[in-house]
Amino acid sequence: MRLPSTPTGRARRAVALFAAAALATGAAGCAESERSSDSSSGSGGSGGSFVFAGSAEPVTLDPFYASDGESFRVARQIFEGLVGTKPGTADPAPLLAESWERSEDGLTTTFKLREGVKFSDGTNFNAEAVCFNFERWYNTPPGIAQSEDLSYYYGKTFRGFAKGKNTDGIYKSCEVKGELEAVITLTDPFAGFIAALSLPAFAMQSPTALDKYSVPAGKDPRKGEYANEFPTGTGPFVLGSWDKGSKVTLDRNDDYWGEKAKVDQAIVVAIADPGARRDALISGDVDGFDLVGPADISTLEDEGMTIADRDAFNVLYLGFNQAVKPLDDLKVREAIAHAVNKEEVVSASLPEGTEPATQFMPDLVNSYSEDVTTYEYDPELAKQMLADAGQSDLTLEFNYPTEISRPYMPSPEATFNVLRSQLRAVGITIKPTADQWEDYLGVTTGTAKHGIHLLGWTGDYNDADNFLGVFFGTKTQEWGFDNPELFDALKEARGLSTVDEQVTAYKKISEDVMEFLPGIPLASPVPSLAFAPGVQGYEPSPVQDEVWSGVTVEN
Amino acid sequence: MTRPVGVRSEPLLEVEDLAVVFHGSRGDVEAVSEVSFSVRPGEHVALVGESGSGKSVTALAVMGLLPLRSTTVRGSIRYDGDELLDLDARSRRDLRGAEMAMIFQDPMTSLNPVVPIGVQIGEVLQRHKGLRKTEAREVSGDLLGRVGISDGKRRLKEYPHQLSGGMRQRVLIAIALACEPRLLIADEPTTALDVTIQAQILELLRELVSGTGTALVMITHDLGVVAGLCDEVHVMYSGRVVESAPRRSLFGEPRHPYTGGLLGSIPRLDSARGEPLTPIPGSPNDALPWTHSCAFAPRCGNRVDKCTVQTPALRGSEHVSRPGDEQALRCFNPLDTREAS
Amino acid sequence: MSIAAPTEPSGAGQPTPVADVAGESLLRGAWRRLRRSPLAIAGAAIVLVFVVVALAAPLLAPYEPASTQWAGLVTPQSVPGPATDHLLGLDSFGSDMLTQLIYGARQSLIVGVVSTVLGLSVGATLGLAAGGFGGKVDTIVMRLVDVLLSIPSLLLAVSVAAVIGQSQLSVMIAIGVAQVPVFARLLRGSMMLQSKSDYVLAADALGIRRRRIVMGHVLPNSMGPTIVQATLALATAIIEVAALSFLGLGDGDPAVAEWGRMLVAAQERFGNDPRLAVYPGVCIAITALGFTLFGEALREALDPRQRR
Amino acid sequence: MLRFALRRLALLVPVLFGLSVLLFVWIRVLPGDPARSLLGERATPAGIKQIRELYGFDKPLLEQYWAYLGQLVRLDFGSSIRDGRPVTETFFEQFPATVELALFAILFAVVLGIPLGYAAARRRGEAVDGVVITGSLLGVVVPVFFLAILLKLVFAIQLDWFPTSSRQDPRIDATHITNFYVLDGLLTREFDASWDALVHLVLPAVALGTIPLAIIVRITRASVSEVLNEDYVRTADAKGLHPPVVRRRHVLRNAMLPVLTTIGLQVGLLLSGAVLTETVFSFNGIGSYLFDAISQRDYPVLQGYILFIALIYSLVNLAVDLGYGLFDPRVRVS
Amino acid sequence: MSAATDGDDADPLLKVRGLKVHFPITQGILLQRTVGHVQAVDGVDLDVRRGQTLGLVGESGSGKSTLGRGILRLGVPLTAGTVEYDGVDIAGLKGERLRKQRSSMQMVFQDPMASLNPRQSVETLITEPLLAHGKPVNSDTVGRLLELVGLPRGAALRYPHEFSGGQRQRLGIARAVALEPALVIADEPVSALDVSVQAQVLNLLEELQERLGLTYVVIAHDLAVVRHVSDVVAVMYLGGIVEEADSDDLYQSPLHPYTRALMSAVPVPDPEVEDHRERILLHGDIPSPADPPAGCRFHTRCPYRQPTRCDDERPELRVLRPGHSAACHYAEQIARGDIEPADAAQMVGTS
Repeated sequence: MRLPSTPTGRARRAVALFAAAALATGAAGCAESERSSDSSSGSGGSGGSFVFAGSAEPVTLDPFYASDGESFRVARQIFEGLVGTKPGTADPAPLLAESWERSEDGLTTTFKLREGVKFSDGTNFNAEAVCFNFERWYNTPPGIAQSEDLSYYYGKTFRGFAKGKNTDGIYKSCEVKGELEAVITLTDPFAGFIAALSLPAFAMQSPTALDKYSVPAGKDPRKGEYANEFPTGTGPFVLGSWDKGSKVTLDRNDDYWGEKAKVDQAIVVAIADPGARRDALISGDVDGFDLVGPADISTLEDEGMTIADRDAFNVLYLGFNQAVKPLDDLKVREAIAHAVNKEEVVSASLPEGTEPATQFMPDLVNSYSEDVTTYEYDPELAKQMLADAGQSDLTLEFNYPTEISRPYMPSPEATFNVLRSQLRAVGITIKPTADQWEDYLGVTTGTAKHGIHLLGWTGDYNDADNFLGVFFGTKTQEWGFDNPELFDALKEARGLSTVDEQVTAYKKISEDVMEFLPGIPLASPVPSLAFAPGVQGYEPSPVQDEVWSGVTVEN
Repeated sequence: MTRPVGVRSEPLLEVEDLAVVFHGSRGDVEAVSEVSFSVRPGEHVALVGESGSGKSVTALAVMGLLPLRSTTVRGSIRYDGDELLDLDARSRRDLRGAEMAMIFQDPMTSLNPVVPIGVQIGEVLQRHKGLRKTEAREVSGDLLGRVGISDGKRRLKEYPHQLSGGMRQRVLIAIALACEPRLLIADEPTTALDVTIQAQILELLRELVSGTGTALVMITHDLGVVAGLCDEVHVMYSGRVVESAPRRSLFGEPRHPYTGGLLGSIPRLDSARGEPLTPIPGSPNDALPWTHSCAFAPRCGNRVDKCTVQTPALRGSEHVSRPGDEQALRCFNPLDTREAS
Repeated sequence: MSIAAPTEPSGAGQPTPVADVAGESLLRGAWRRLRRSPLAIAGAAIVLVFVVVALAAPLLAPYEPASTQWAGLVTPQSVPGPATDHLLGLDSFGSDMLTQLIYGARQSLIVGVVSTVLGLSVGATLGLAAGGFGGKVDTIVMRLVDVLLSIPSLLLAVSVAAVIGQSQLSVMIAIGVAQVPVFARLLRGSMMLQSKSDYVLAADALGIRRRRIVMGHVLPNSMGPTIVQATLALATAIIEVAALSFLGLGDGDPAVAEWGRMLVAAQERFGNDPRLAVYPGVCIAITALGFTLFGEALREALDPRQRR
Repeated sequence: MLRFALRRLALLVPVLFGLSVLLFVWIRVLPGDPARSLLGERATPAGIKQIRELYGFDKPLLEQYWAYLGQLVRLDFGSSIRDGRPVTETFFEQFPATVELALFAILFAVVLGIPLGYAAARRRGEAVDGVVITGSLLGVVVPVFFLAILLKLVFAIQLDWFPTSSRQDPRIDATHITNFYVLDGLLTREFDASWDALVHLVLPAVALGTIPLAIIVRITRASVSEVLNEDYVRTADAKGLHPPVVRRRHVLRNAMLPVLTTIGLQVGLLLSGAVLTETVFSFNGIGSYLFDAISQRDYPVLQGYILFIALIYSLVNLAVDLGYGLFDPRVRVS
Repeated sequence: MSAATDGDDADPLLKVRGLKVHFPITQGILLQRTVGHVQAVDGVDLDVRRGQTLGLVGESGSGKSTLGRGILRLGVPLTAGTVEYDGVDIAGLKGERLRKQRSSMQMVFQDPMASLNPRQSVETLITEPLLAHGKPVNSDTVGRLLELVGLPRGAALRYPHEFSGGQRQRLGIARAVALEPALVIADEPVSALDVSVQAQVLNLLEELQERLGLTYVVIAHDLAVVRHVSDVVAVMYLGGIVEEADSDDLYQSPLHPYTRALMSAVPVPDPEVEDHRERILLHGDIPSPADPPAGCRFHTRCPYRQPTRCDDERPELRVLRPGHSAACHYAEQIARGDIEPADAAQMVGTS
């Protein structure tokens, strides 16, 4: 998943675009009692407000033009897509579409829509609305709106637009078959289509509202009136206000078709620094926060806070740049693999509960293979293999990013540090090269001048292509190898029309990759959320499909 | 001198055996000691000496302006019969500016640069005469007129930097005389001024003080200023009075070698060109401690052996050649007056 | 953070004319005053200890610096504390804390001295050019300095560090560059002040060459405030290294024995293991205090007004 | 006076122009590019190229600068590359926060620093002086962020007297007019919001104000002890004025001049410190936003913010110089 | 002595004609605009004969120091006029030629502490100018010079701050005469010294003049000092010379009202004299040289001011009797007593 590139490391990541704090109207000491009396205007459920701290302010409230987790977090409360996910998994599940049917060739999908659903502006949700949305996406105006920065997921998933530079998309048409039946036709088969629709980018938005507050072509659509003030969806919350630079206030949608939200209000604030989020929770300024730092878990537990783990849907790896000798030598790569003690890497630098990884995808992905080659931790063997390869005096450049925290890589410096001590132990000299995140990405993915490096990925939906394809789909400077067989195999797998076919293909690819060993999958770190003791009903999701309608806050 | 000296009234100010000790980081320094003099109402007395002679310190001690923390004042300062050194800080403040006032040397720095002069004059009236602000302003304007600043009312709003040096000194005089003090101490009031302005200011002082019965203590290094103004002159050297005498005696027949030396070393406007000067050798820094010697001994032409081993005491007598003039002298081997003349 | 504001605490923003006191043997007078001041002695003692520790680090430290051999013992939740083989425990990245602190002194000394020398030499050269040539050169140099001064120094350092990348050198350059305008203005200011003094006029009257007047008279007499500033800049540098580390612009190697880096790395463990942050934090504060005390005492000792 | 102000304002023009050129070149010398930071770890070369073209980064530098200058003339500072928001909009949204913080910090420093400095000067060499001086020295040697963290740990987390972060409790539904939250609360009569914002300001302001406090203490001490030796203070004493009058009218009024200058010079220090303090307290000011703009090469934000800051920095110093006139009539006339 | 006409002597060493020094007063936003001038020296003619002492006397703002520096070309740009030294016009000299010229014209400064570089030892202080002019320096040079000014030879290794004020002034003099100049301009050479020390320095100056055949220009505000050392005295007021005469002549019978007032203002340390002296008190302050009065510059304060002419016409410096000139329209009448001071109250007798 594309997460905001807002740095979220320890410190400067303090883009405290918003933040939370104690309701210390009086003596600050009596914050607790003040708060409870303040938030008792609930008409249904438990009432009150739920204050949640993310790491950054949303970029936009029009999820189609968003690709960052913070925008999606808010979008998931306001909007719903045709497809959702099964709670606690990455698997697609019915949401606004009660069911769907795919044709044999995988090109046509017929969606049966849920009845009685209304947008929060009172208009009906129906097949016309579905087609309006699909057409809207397809007709994204050329220019800034089509840039990878804005319509990233549409570009990735549908691969092209009606007009503009890239018109080779796979979307063909949307047909209204009845009030509650819509048929989508693609030009090429795409097995991940349904899973991809679970992304908030493809949430259903009110055609009426979109028309009313339409953004002139050429203008930044993220900044229009619609995206700022009137995002209109079918979700359990509606936008109360977006106090720029401060907070997003969400009010309960009392006309929601499903189970109505239990809290009156949900407030999203941004606290960039994980330590500050921790402090804000402990001191009662917020009720919960995301992206808990591994070091904070025990502190939070000591303070009586609840930690909720998401199942890991990511992978962290140590990549080899084969453009650099002797990393092009498989023996050397294998030797390094034997030198790495994944258990220690996990215990020394990753959150508790994290499992070492065996391949370039987490076990939640349907194509996860149990039969990949594994490389046991064996420093002696590693030394021997290095000697055999004539590399007993090996010096390697080790690139790693600083001051950044990604869900798959909560503390890269610590991970680097423990890996370095392990590699040193087998006689490899490490030349550390640290860069800030953006520079680091430039160096490791934009140039050939790097050695071994740390990187990873958080998946968007349950599709192996979202991992393997992203990593190895084409020749890149990150890996520095040219392996047409692998590239072709991935291309072919992507075009397979059924999920079962795909699973088989991807398992095979995954196994091949682990023999080829372009890098060492280290672990799938467990992302954690933390909550105040009174918070109940928050369901963590591996793909962060977390809707707060079930959340209650007891003070 | 046309100024009425008046009958020999009781002294207004009597300083007796005054000593001032500064406590510094390098130990105590006795800046002034064994200083005695008195001033009667209407009398003009001069303290004369070079820099470091202790004349200004003496004045500050009389005014009570020495920092309490770092100085000790011993001896006796009686004002109108009351012992000032026994008074508390508040009572001394009540006297300052009202009963006794002081004019300082440098008019450039003695006025607060950021406060209009009207306020600076008015505040002393408000403090001691209980005037209200508007009344004080009225009186201040008049005062400026009295010290020769025309259009005084308008100038009350001006700041010191807008005035010339002479003007500022006039303002300082106005401040000092605002409450019609009975004792006025003028510390080098004209040193920083140009000659023609100096003459104006001296004349002004003379005018304002004469006939009012105000006692004046003039502190200066300029013997010329003293000659025309003061009745009694005390010459100080290195913290002590070395010679006291009525001015005619002192200028006519100086007895102390230092006084004589000073007079001999100053070029005089009325002396013939090329008349050689007889400088005092060395510099004031060469002074010995008074404790076991005469401080002036190293520079003294009349030095005898005794001078470097014994401290001369200040002894009063009648002037040798001017009977009736009392004088006091701190010297083992004074100048022979006949020789000097 | 920059603690040494370019102004004197004693004057209205003007450089102190040190010239009227400081002669070679006047320096002796300054030395005498320095020795009398307990604060100066305390400052000098701290500086001395610091320099000795920095120089003798290999002899004093029980282990190699940045030896992360105990990295495996560190977990996100805890860091092994003091024990017999590690008197102060381990640091956040599994090196011996005591060793890291000792080598940290060396690192601070290097960064402080190099950055200060850099800032001083470039700044003083600019100041000298401005003060020495005057006229157009002065105008151009001072405009440049104005431009640089209009950006807060930390921002300047941050942007420099961002260009050069994460390395010790870049930190030194960044801190040095941020000091350049301060030194330039200070030296130029005191040179201007000195240029107006009588002895310069006297030298001119004696027919001494302009070059010689500037280099032999004006410059030596203008160095006082600059030397004081350099001492204070050392303190600033040590603190600024920490600030840059805090902002993620320090030396890239997490295990490097550098106090600011250690302090920042320990920050996320502050709640449950304050020791990790407190040790380096205290080292920074004490060292900076030493240089500041010394610099302030030097300033007072060189200040002519102190002689009254 | 007016002439002086105009002259100084006019001098700003070349400085700002020079700065804009310097910045423009400087920023583009920075390695890395904004496209990379926008698109994250899986950016494709095509995507990067697209972004570069979109923002015109592929054009020659001179052409880019010319275009930028054209914008500037129309007072258009462009929009952030990261979030697309106009630079002026975000700046004026965040700047009040920084100003509010800096004002309270300087208020803290002045209110505490001047009396302390005065006391130290009056008792120079005594115990009080020693304590004040040592304290002020300690104040400057503790890294700002470390102090901020300590304050937060002790007063916000352990003692729970103050909130840990942000400018206002998110649960408060406050109306914001000026974005100076304390002021807004007063304007809208939402006094609880005002009070809450004030409470949020305490710790950051103390952390940020500590170094200025230390400096003000020392300047005040030096300045007051100098003024105490001035002839006009002796004149005032010679008038027998009451000590409070002497202190207020004659000592402090003069001693404040260098203090005022120093406060002006603190502006830069405050802005630097604000970056760190805002970070620790998640205080939504310009500091952290600008800092991220540097690392993410958000050219328009960098250029716009630094120009704004330089302008404000210069204006504040101009204001201080003009303010001098209020205290010092000598400046007023010239 | 009237510079312009006095031709009966050998060529004067220094001949100043029409010297003007105007300092621009500027203001403006970016470009400095000159809005006026401080007319520090405004048209001065002056001759100084070899071996003689010219005294320049005047109050603050009279331009006497500026004139001294203007003659030496010392940090003062000349606006107009010529300065002929030993027959050569040095007004236009620049750079190296001016520097070389300096060895023959030297200056003694008012504040001996400020004019000596505190970092230089006495030895360096004295040898530096010698070296700068390529003059021979040997082991004896410094000692000899120190002895010449009455300082012990041992002083060579000490530093300025170790000396008393008088000794420092001796150092300053030693430095000035080290280059064996013909002309020495002494700007307030004793005013910063203690009273008891002033005579030492004055005597030293006289002694050196005799021994070295120096020509002096002594600038001072103290009339008694000037009177004491000078052969010829020029009185300055607001940038111009108002009277110039042989010293004794001037003091015995001053012709310019300003000179009369000035001399009457100087107190004499003798009660007999003081008590009977008549004083002329001048009204008001000296006007600013940035805005000098039209006509006779002294007319605003002159007790003898006569209608219109004094206000409108600036008097030339005229020879009134041999060796005595004054710039006053009515000098003769005043001297004869034909014109009485307008305001009798200004005349104050103190007895």
